[in-house]
Amino acid sequence: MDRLALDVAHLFAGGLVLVSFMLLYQDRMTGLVNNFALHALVVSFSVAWQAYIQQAPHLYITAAIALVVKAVVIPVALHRIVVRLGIHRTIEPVVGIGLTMLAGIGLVALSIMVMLPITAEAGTLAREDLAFALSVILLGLLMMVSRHNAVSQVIGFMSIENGLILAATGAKGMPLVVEISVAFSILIALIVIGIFLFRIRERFDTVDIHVLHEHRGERP
Amino acid sequence: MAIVVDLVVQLGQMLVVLALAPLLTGFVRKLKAHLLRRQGPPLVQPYRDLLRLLRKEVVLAHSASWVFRIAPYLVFAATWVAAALVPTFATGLLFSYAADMIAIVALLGSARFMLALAGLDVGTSFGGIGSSREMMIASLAEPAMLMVVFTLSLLAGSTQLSSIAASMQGPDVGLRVSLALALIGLLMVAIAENARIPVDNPATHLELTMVHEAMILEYSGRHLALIEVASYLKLLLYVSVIACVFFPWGIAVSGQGAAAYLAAVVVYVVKLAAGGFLLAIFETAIAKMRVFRVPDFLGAALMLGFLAVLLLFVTRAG
Amino acid sequence: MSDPGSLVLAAILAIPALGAAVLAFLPDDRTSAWINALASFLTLACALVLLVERPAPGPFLIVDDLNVVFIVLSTFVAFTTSVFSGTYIAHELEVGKLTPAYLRFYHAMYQTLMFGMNLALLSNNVGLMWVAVELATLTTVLMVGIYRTPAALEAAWKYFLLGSVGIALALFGTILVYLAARSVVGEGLDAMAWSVLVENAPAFDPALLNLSFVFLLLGYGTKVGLVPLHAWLPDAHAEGPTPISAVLSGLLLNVALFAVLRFKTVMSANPAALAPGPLMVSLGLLSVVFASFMLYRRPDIKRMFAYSSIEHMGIITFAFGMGGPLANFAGLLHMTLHSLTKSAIFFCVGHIAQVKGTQQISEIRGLTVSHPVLGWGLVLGVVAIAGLPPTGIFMSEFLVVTSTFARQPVLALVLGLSLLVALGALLLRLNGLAFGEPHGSSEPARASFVPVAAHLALVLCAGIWLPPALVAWFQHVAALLN
Amino acid sequence: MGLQGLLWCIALLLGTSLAAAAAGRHRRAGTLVYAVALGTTTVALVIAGASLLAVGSLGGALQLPIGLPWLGAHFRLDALAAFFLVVVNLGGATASLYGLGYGKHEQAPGRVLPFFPAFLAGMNLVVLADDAFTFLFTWEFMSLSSWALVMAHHRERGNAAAGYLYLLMASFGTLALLLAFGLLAGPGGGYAFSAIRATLPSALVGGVVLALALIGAGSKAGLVPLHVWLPLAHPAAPSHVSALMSGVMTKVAVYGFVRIVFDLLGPPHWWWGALVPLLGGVTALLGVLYALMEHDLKRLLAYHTVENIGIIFIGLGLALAFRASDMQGAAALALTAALLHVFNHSVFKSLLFFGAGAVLAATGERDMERLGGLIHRMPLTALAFLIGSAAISALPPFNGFVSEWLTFQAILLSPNLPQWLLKFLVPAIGALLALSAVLAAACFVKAFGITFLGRPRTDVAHDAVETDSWSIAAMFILAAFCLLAGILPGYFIDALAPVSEALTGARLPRQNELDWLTIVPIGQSRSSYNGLLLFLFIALAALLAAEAIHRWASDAVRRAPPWDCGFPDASPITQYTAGSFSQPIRRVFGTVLFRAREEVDMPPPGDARAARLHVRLHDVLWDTFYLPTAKLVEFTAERFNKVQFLTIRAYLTLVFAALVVLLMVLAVWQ
Repeated sequence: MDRLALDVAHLFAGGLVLVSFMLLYQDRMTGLVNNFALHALVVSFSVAWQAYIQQAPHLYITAAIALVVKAVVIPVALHRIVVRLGIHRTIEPVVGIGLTMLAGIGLVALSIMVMLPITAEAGTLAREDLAFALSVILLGLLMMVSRHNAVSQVIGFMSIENGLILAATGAKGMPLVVEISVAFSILIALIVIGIFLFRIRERFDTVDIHVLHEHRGERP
Repeated sequence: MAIVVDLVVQLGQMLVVLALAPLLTGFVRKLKAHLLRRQGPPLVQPYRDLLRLLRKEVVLAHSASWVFRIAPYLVFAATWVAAALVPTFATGLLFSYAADMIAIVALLGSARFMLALAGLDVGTSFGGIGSSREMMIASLAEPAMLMVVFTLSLLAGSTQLSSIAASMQGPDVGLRVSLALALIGLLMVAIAENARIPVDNPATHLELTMVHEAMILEYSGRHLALIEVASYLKLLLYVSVIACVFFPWGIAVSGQGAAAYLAAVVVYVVKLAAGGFLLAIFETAIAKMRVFRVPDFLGAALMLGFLAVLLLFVTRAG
Repeated sequence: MSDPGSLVLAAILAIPALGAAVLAFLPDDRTSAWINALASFLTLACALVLLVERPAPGPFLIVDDLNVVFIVLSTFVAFTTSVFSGTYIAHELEVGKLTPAYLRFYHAMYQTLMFGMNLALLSNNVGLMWVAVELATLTTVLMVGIYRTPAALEAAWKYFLLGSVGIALALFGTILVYLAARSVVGEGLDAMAWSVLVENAPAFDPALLNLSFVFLLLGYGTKVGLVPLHAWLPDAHAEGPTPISAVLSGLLLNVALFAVLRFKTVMSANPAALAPGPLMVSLGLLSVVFASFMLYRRPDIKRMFAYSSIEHMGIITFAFGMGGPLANFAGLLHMTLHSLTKSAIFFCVGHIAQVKGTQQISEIRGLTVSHPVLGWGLVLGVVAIAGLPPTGIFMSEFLVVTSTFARQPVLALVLGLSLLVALGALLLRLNGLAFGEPHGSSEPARASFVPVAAHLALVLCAGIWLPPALVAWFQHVAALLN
Repeated sequence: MGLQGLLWCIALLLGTSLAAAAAGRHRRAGTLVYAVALGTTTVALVIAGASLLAVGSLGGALQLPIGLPWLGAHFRLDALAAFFLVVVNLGGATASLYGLGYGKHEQAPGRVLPFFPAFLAGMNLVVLADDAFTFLFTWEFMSLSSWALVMAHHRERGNAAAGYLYLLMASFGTLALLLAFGLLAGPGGGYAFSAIRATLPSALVGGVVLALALIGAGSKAGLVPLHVWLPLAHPAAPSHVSALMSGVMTKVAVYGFVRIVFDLLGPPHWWWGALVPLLGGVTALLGVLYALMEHDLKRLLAYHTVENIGIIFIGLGLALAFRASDMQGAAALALTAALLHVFNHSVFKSLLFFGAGAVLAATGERDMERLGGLIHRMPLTALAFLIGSAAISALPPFNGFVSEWLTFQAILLSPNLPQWLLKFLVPAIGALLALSAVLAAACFVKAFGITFLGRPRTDVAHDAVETDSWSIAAMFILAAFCLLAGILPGYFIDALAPVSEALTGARLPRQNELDWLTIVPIGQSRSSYNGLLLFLFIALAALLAAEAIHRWASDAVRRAPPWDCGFPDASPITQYTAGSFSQPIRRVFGTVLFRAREEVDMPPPGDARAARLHVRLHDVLWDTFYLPTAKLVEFTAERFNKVQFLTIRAYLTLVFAALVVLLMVLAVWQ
């Protein structure tokens, strides 16, 4: 039973990493959004599973939040935005897909290396999950820095949040404070992003950061 | 008792130098004239000039200030005191410890300072030329002089002229390279300081070549007389310094009888004559150089003096 | 929650929260400014009580030697800033840079910000502190963007993106700390309480601690504005309203650094964990060097002082990284004095910019002639921030440099020289700003000089005499940080 | 007793400056401030003098609960401190006296009055400080208050830049001292001087500390090549402040050097004695050469400060050399010479700056080329200035000569040193000293001659009026000191005995009971000097001559236009100018050192335009040390500045990179 639990947890965590790679690979806006929905879906499953094996009912709430907000609401909203801004065109990654992938693999390796020395006494479950979570976070960061477009940056950011949830739930018995704060922060994040996209659209006709950073202070 | 003798000697020396100074200058002039196949003025001409000048009234420029008027007296006084402190025919002067060799050099410096100011006082262009060139020459001559002083005092272990003279008479001195260098340096300095050829021409009347004469161009009457005396004294002083340091033989030491003193005076006069003779020959033999060659001349003197100091260490080490 | 201390503690958090709620629904701007100041003042009063009446540490809140000074400091600066902000905002309304609607938002946010910072300082819980810091950050994001000029939006957007990445990193670090603690302390709240963490730190898994510290340093370091995580800071300072610049430099940076310190105590309590010193030293030194050279090319006065804030945060981080009783003491002292001085400077700068109608250094000249009080205030502030006596910052810099030079001569030399470079830049600008022929409008400024005077007086006094109680607290904390 | 009294005086000064800051604009404020300053500094002067002459009886140490909390502020009054307090407060008192009159010409008293007493207090505090923190705190406070005074006339061209350079260099020096004390105190932070004395630093540490002390104190005293700020900043301040900065503050810097190197640092190494005098000699020569090229009266004086600081450092360095090879007597001689010169220079430099201030107040001109003939208008000022000039030119019977004579005597003791380098080096330094002394004389012939003598070159010079009586009183008090210290040096040397005993373990033989008040530093047969006799001789001879001539020869005087080789009444512009006066020396020394170039632009025939002579001077030191530094900072700032203008994504990348790097470090570490 316990082995099975572990394997399933790994399955989900590993799946999340895989989806992150798909996000990196994805270079169409709509595809990106759908991919992110999938990402959120996997997270919610993994959280639910953790809730089940840890007999921690409060985690179901987190799972639900993840499922509803990030797998459904946000993708829909983002679709709206994308459609309204009319950016279905392919978004060019900064460096070639291949390179990005290589970098991603490197990051995963790095995160595993960093996690290895942690004593098993901290709980194998925690350790493996942490390794995967860290790689998800790093991949999200990589996505943020490798994309021009604000929407895809937001998605990258939210994939980081997913990684965090994975880690938080992996940490057994972590008080509810954290999950709430995560959800809370994402909520605020969405609001603020929304406001910003809105205002930005109000002033420019795109959310491409190239246009934005024309207006930073002290132009040379 | 000894104090009294010393006092007498001191006063005697002061009067002697004052009395002999014009004579030396007259002697040099006479010699130069003879060397140039000229008759030349009589030996006592300087005395006559001085007396005449003293009797004349002073013509003072409108723009002259009190500096201009007190300068001659100060210059005269400083030079006289300096000359009085050099052992001429006797060491162990009463006040010889009032100023050692460095102080004597500095006293002459004071005199020059006042004179240079006087040159600027009336506010004419020639006075300026004189002062500025005088200071330029001095700025090289005095360090050279001090280097010579270093050599001597390092050798004698003292900056007191009397002690130096004493130790020069001593047996352990012997002949040294550095002494020779010092002598040459001192001679060059003396020539420069006394405004002799080749540095300056005391007899010139072409303004642009004058240094010392340009500085005192505005002076007349008793002021001029005092300045002339001062320059005579200066020449005498340098000759006496050279004599007492490098040819210290025959100087009377304090405590000896009156006879010894008389002999010393005679010897001293002979030394002066010799010095004047050499100076006259040198001056007639050489031509005046351009003002801006003077730094090279004096720079050489400075280098010689410094070399003398360094060689001193080498010989000491050996 | 019965003893007076706990009540006061609750009040410190409750007053700003209530204030925020009230101000959010108050239409009249004049009174709202007053209410803002009043709420801040009440908070300050409660904080002062803490100096004498110290409640027992609870599961969520704690008052100890480390945070008691900073809570008083932050409430004090919050109060003076609110006074300053009253006059400042009035002028902004006149010239129409702000509408009453936005003003309501502004005041509500101001109190929310205070709430967040006080909570962060007082919290005895890693997670709670994290929440509080993020709350404070997000409110400032909104306030920076309040002018809605493209530049302001750009600044806010930059701040938001970098800030939220910081959020994420810090959270991950926090989780790791919890994991490290869990295996020793057991699951539940205890595993996140400072008091418990510090006690049991020696038994924690060093590897986990190391990893967590990396993330926490970067996460909270983003808020501190350490190079290379600093990018948001100058623009946020320059484009937002000046009171917010003052609060940012004076308080928020301190709060973030405070969080790092908390974790450093845990780290240094564990012998097996890698020493956090080298990391902090290198980040700090990098910040100092970078910022002091950046000072030269700044045409915008507020942006210049923002860079100076980066420089000073670097000095403080460096000091704590060096460790040792002297350096730690110096770091704490420097935190306190810097927030006082820098906010005072921003008060002056705010009024100056309003009077002259520009933030361009090149267009402000001869202030000591045209506006003597503002001008000399600025001179004094810059002299203080440059670390010249008789101001207190000289003492902290003296301690840092001397104590470092005996141990790490090269580091001290680099630090000292870059301090000199910074001094050069500040004086160069000061020459233009305060001296020479006056330029631009010379109408008398309707300014509130009391906050400036109060801050500078404190800084001056600190240079000559420090209250023994403060010294005792600092020395205890300094010992704790080793 | 003594120390408390001094501290009360300082407190009073600080209070005065606060009061002045409050009521600086009041009409009578100036008089009050200067009066209080005068009174306080006089009291302090008396206390310091008493404790110097009666050693220990008034000395002592005490500790105030301020400054570093766990250390407190230590203050101590020993012989060295007492001597420098005498220098500081003598300068302070005379400056205040002068200020009573001169302050009335001040346009912006609000910018001077608050800082003047603070400056005095700062200098006193530095000398009294007995722990590293208090020392540096007060040291920098002194710099800061004087900076404020330099910025008093910030609207005049170049003053702001001067103040900037000044404060920057001052902070640089403070940084050096900071590091030095860091080394001396050690990581434990034993900042009290007593603790520092207790520990004996290693040879390496000693060397580093010496270098740092040279940089720190030297940058404040104006040691070449750290002197560049001095000739800009000192003249920029009001004249009585210039006098204080040049005459006194530089001495406080010297005090810092002596305190650190002689007192705290323990036994010296012989190469210190080679480095310091060499620096001193170079400084002396360069300082006077700079001065000769200068036509701005106050700036010329400032450059002479550089020169005299060089002379002082020669003495100090020799003392180090002698101490290093256990020649206490010689060390005492060199140190006494240096300290005596400290006193002398503070006296005549203040006097000269007062004179320059009087000229400035009377004519509004600092440029000598636009002055001249002032001796007729301002005879008293001229007399005082003349005495000062003679003193600074080291002419007997004034005080400047005594200290330089002692320095020469110390140099002449160098052959007994065991190190060959020193044997050869020290006489060379002697040559430098001699050269600079004579050049100083030349420079002051120029300064006094062009400014006061001759005929006025401009109307302002022609219409000048004698300055007020306060200023004249201040000047003549100092002039009296110049003469007294020149003709009665024995007393001053004996007063310095406790200092040299404390620092070198030996003292000069007692001077003041020798007959005729001769001074004999080593031995009667070796060398002796008697200023009193010389003075009397000269005076007597001069009076005698005058009396005799006036009685038996003529005393008639006829006024007439100048003869000038027959050129009729030429206009004043045909006089020699400062530039033309220094031309020969410029040709001799300047062509290499300053890359001096002279260009004559001669109008073509038939053009009525006047021919012009342009002289171009370069400051080689500035070009070699300072410009490159400035360029380097510029360059780096330019490079770093690009980081301000990246895209948000680039910034995110930075964060990302930082994270990855740290993780890698961690991975490698474990």
